[in-house]
Amino acid sequence: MNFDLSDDQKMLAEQANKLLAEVSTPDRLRQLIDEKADYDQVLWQNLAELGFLGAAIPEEFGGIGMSAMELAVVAEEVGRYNAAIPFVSSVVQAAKIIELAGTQKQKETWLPRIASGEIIATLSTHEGAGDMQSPPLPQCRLDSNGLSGKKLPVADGHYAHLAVVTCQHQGKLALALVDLTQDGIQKTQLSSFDELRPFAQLSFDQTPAELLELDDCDSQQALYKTLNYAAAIIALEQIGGTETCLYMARDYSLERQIFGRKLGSYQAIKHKLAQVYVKLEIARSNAMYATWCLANNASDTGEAIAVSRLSALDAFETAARENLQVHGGIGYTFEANCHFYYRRERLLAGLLGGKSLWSDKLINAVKAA
Amino acid sequence: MNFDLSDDQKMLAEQANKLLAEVSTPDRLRQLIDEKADYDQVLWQNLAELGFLGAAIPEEFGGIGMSAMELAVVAEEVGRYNAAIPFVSSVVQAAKIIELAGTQKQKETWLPRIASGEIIATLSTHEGAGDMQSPPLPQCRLDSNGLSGKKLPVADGHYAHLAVVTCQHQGKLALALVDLTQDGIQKTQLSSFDELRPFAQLSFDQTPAELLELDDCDSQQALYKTLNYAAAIIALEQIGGTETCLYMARDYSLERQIFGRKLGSYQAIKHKLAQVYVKLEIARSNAMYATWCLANNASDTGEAIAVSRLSALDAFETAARENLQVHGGIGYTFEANCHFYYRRERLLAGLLGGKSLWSDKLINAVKAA
Amino acid sequence: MDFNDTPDEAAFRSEVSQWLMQNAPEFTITADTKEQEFVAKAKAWQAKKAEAGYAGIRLPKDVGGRAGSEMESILFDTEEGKYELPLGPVVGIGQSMAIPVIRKHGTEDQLKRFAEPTLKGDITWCQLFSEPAAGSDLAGLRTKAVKDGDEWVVNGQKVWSSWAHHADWGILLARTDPTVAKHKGLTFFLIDMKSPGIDIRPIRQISGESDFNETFMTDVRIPDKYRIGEVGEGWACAMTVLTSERLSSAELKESESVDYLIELAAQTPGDRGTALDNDCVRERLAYWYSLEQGQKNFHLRMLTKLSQGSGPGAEASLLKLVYAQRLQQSAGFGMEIQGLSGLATSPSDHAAEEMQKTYIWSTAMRVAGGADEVLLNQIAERVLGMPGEMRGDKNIPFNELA
Amino acid sequence: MDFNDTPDEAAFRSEVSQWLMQNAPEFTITADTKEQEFVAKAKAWQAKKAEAGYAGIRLPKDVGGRAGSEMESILFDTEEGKYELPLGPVVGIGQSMAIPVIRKHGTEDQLKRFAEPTLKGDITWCQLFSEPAAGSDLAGLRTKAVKDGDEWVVNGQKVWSSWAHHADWGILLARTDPTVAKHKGLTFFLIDMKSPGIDIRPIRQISGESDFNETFMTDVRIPDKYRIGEVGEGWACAMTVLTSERLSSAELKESESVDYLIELAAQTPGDRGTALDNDCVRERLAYWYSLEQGQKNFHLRMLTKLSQGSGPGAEASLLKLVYAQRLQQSAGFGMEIQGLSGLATSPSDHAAEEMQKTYIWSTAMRVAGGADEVLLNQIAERVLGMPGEMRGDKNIPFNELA
Repeated sequence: MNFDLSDDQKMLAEQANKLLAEVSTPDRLRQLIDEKADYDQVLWQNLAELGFLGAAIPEEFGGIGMSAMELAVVAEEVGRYNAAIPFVSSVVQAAKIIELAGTQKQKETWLPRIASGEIIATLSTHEGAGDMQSPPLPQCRLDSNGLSGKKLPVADGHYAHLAVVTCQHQGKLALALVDLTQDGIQKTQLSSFDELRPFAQLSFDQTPAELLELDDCDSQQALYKTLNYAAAIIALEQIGGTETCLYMARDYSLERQIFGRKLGSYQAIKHKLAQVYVKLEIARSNAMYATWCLANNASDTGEAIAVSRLSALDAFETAARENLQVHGGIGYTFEANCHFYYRRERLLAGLLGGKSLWSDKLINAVKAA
Repeated sequence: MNFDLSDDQKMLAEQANKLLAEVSTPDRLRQLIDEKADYDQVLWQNLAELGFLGAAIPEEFGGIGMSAMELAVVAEEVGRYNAAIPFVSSVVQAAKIIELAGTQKQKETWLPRIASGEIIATLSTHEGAGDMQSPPLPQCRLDSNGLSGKKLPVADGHYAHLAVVTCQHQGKLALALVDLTQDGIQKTQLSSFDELRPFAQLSFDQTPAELLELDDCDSQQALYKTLNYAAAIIALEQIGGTETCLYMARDYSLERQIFGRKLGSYQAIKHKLAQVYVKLEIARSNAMYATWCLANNASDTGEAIAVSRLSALDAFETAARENLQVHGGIGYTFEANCHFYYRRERLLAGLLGGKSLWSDKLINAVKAA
Repeated sequence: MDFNDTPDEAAFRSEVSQWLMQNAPEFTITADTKEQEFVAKAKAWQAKKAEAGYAGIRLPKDVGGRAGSEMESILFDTEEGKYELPLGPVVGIGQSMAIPVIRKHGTEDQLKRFAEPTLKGDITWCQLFSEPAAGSDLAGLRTKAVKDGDEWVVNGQKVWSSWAHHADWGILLARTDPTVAKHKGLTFFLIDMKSPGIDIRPIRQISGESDFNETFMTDVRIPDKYRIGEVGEGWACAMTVLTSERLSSAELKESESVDYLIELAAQTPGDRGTALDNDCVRERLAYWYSLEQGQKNFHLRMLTKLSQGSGPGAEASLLKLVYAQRLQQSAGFGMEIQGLSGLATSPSDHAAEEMQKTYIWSTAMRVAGGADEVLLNQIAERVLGMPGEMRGDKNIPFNELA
Repeated sequence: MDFNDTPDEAAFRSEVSQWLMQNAPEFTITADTKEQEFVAKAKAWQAKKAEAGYAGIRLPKDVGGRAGSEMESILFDTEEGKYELPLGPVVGIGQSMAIPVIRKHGTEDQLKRFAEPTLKGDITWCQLFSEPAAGSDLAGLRTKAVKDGDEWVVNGQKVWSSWAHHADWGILLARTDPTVAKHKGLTFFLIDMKSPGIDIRPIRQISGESDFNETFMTDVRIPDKYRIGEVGEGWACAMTVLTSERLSSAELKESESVDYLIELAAQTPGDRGTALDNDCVRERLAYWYSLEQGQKNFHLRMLTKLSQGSGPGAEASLLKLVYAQRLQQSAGFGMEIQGLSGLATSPSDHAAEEMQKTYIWSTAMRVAGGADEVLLNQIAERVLGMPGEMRGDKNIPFNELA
């Protein structure tokens, strides 16, 4: 048994860290917000050049063919610097579902272009409000006339090149692959709580689209696996964010004087941050185990991922809130850096469903075991 | 508007406080545990003599005819001193349900004897495990042959003189009045978590019993009203216990030296106890309002009682646990007084159902409003 | 204990309620009301109330008040709260901070000069207390005022002054003696916000709004007649302001209430029908509802105490503490139950947007007017009688602190 | 990262597992095993392990150990944990506290004298550290040892010594110099529990049990050869003991696990069928389950660190912190979902009784071996590098403290 990253994985983390620290600075984030940029194109380009975007895409489809563990290592750095990129949409969710459910031809067509960063892809499952374990069959429908219906919110939907869209086809759940660069798709940008991660509403009206289907592929299963996979990877993004919040708060508390003492010398602040540390390390331990399970097809993968997501949700929620609290008034200003994480935390919580949904999944998995 | 006790109510509180402080001392409680006493007969006798047992029983049935508010005032003192008496069983629950659902004759027969302390009565609704908003129809059955079936746990069941028992009668929920002093009832004392409040299992086998029914009385309604009434009164008992825990912990923290400082000078302890204080005052405010609603038949009584119970549960749970924590090792000894409240807290939580059940009631009440 | 009105209370309530029915509607605002219009309406509404004798219910008649009882003031606020009126800091700071401090620590001339125009809405106020390095530790402030003949010359920087850009006057706390311990060297002033040397810059907040300001003061001159209280009495004056602030923070926006959230959950699809059919959603909402009711009921208890003549003590701190923490949790949860739609909203989705705003705003509430941790300390020390924190600045002259 | 065994690990695991299959069953215990039988079996099992070379896996061979690796020790513990064996303080204190401290701070003679008989279960140990007025603040202890020729004369009172009434020897921390600062005046001893002047009195606990004791020492004489380390080195010795204790507290009783609670909820009737069908029950249990898994996984990370040669740091404090708090909450909740039956139990209702015991026991766990608050301080100070608490006892001679 060895519960530690390999030397190669550590080197990968270092590389990713170096790049992100240099490019994705807080001032860069402020600039992107002011410019209302869709995403950080410079960073995306850099990541593509270093091969990070194709880290977990199989070699035969233009990727590097590393495991979920390596992708998770990169995700942690993305989270640490609150990067403004379609990482989860394109290289985690869309790439995975195409890999799982696409035909050889679909994979050959799209995965290399995702890996190289040439195109940005997204996965769209939502049709309005609600956080459900078993959502109803999508209203969006694919038939011989094409794809029709509305999807919202779609991450990066107004500028992505490609979308995998959940829809109904012959009365069953199906996955449609849509080229978003074609005419006739109505795209409306939504107002996003995370100012660095944009969303859109997409309306299709007999839009040409193809089914994503391997002969024996069950769309429900592919979707389930993709969302689980994303949960495992996003947990590391949450952990990266948690760690940034923890040490940002710690550092500020050691700088700020209050009533003639360091703010960080007050037990209320010490205990608050110690509790964040505890949540962080619990989440990290669970996330490491879950990604190992994922990479090794362990029998308790589903359970381990649910555990990992629950503790990552808990850690980042507390860290993002209390980081602002420790900063006091200054944290409420745009010039401070707390707000990036305060917003991103909610986004990552909303992206794949909250505590209720994953608790349900976990208890079901434990009962089934 | 006036959100304060009246002078009469304050005097009542003082009287009750004086008696309980004198009789129901921690050493007395230890003695009762060692003697495996059913209850504190001396205290019960004293309370009877001062008229406290009949405080809320109508004058025409031998009581003093005061309102729920006055009974709540007494309950707070019972809670403050963790008294070992069948207060809730006899003068809160049994007396109330007989008052609500009994015929004139039944009330004339039993209420004066409950008010005087001559007999102890109890209300029995449980038939084994579970904490349900809508429990199934009781297995206990009353027909022309008498009452048959098992009830457990029954508070004070092995020594009480009289029980009101939920049962089914002609396929519907009914309330049976049983004289427990008659032969043929099998009584087994259970192992009680609160060593000062005993429980039993009662087995009936064609036991003579009579229905409790006013002509137009709906048993379900009477039961619902009685449990709500009890929740409002018990909230004050919980608040009394909370306050004792808070100040016991505060006093100890000001005595105990640790690392050359008073334990109570550490911010972790200060904030812990300040949070208990906040919960206490929230609970007290809600409980005062709920008992006023009850005494005045306000339209939002149901909602106010659910609110009151939820905050009383929260306050006492935190206070009982953190009181032990503040005391450290000494709190784990029988010689310290923390454990009385640590056990009583669970009992009062279990007695009428926990957070889940009352949350349900509250949301239903708010939605209906 | 009686939550019903006494006959006198009922009569007053009915009088107020009728007056409001006739007069309030034309002053009401909506979420879309623009800032300038809000300010204009706020002043006009204040004037209307003053005219009818409802502006300073507890103030004596000779300063434009009504000389009414505490309970009348409470009743008026309750009835007024039933309309969406332009209340808040624009006119509120004058009424709830400036007048009380002038009354308690100022001269009769000062009170005459400012009370009536403030009550009428002719003068609006802002608060110049906090500084970048002096928030919770307010007494650590650095803005200095130096006596020069009959005037004081003020230099320094204040922060978090809400609505300063609309205010006519400010209440200012400044250091007049750095050679004594930090609480002892402060003096309280009224400052004309149109004075030369005042530069007001909006702060870009994380909400995207800029309703708070930084106020830079460079050689601003204040005539000595606008000093409140004695030189060195500033801390006591500031405490008067903060105490009267404490009880006024219990007003909730409708979208901040748990009722609003219950409604939202009932309209959001969920696995069992709606989100409100989930037991856990019910349990959380019920818990927050009980806190919100507790806060309201505790507030009523405090008002009863007030009407009996005893002022709000440190225990009133719990009002904001309970409110702000609950607000952050419940708004965060409100976003969560909507799933991704709680985070990326269509222009028409008003509820989701309100939830987001509240979630951001709650972070300010957890800090402003006493951070959570400061309030817990106050309760522990002043209510429970536990020891104060060990301090590094006690009895040390301000200019010798590290 | 790899959670599978290496070939070497797999071979060792299989060897251990076979040996256990052959030998463990006759030593297993049940909830009904009486104290005397427990102690006898514990010693016999220890002897059995020693005979087979599994008693001190990490210890060098010359003291009866196996000179094995950290990972082998971990693997053995894991496999051993699959049987209900009489482990715990009776033999555990000797192995996990006495031998490590003797090895690190004692002489070779002392190690020879005690290591082997301890490993064989011939000598059992108790810990004499805490005192009524010295719990979290252990260095404030008052038991004194005064040198008299070649012996030390000990007077004082210790508390919370578990199983002291069965122990042959004790590890004792006593004050040998009250004129220096409190941490500096302590010395560490081995004490023969059969010595004249030792009086062991059971403490009546809130659980109704009395497995902890108070130990009164009156003029107890300890030969100087049983002193461990130098005079005044006692605090360092105690730290060695407490550090090696820290990692060993991660073993869970089955009824303390969240799995047990999930099972219980699935068997308890509820409004939607069983209690486990309530969303809120699910959400709480899932949260605690994630904490329990996190605790296990964090423990494995620590073990990996250990096997790489770096000792457990202050971060290991989080294991007990997470465990004890979760235990109290989940046991309390386990009682709640059963309603009144969780509080008044029939003799046959084993699960409800276990829940009650755990709810009581959790209060001890939140305090023993570092109270929650002490552990949080350790994490803040030693892991996050935040300032220590202001102390009133730093560098002040013990006998001058208030």
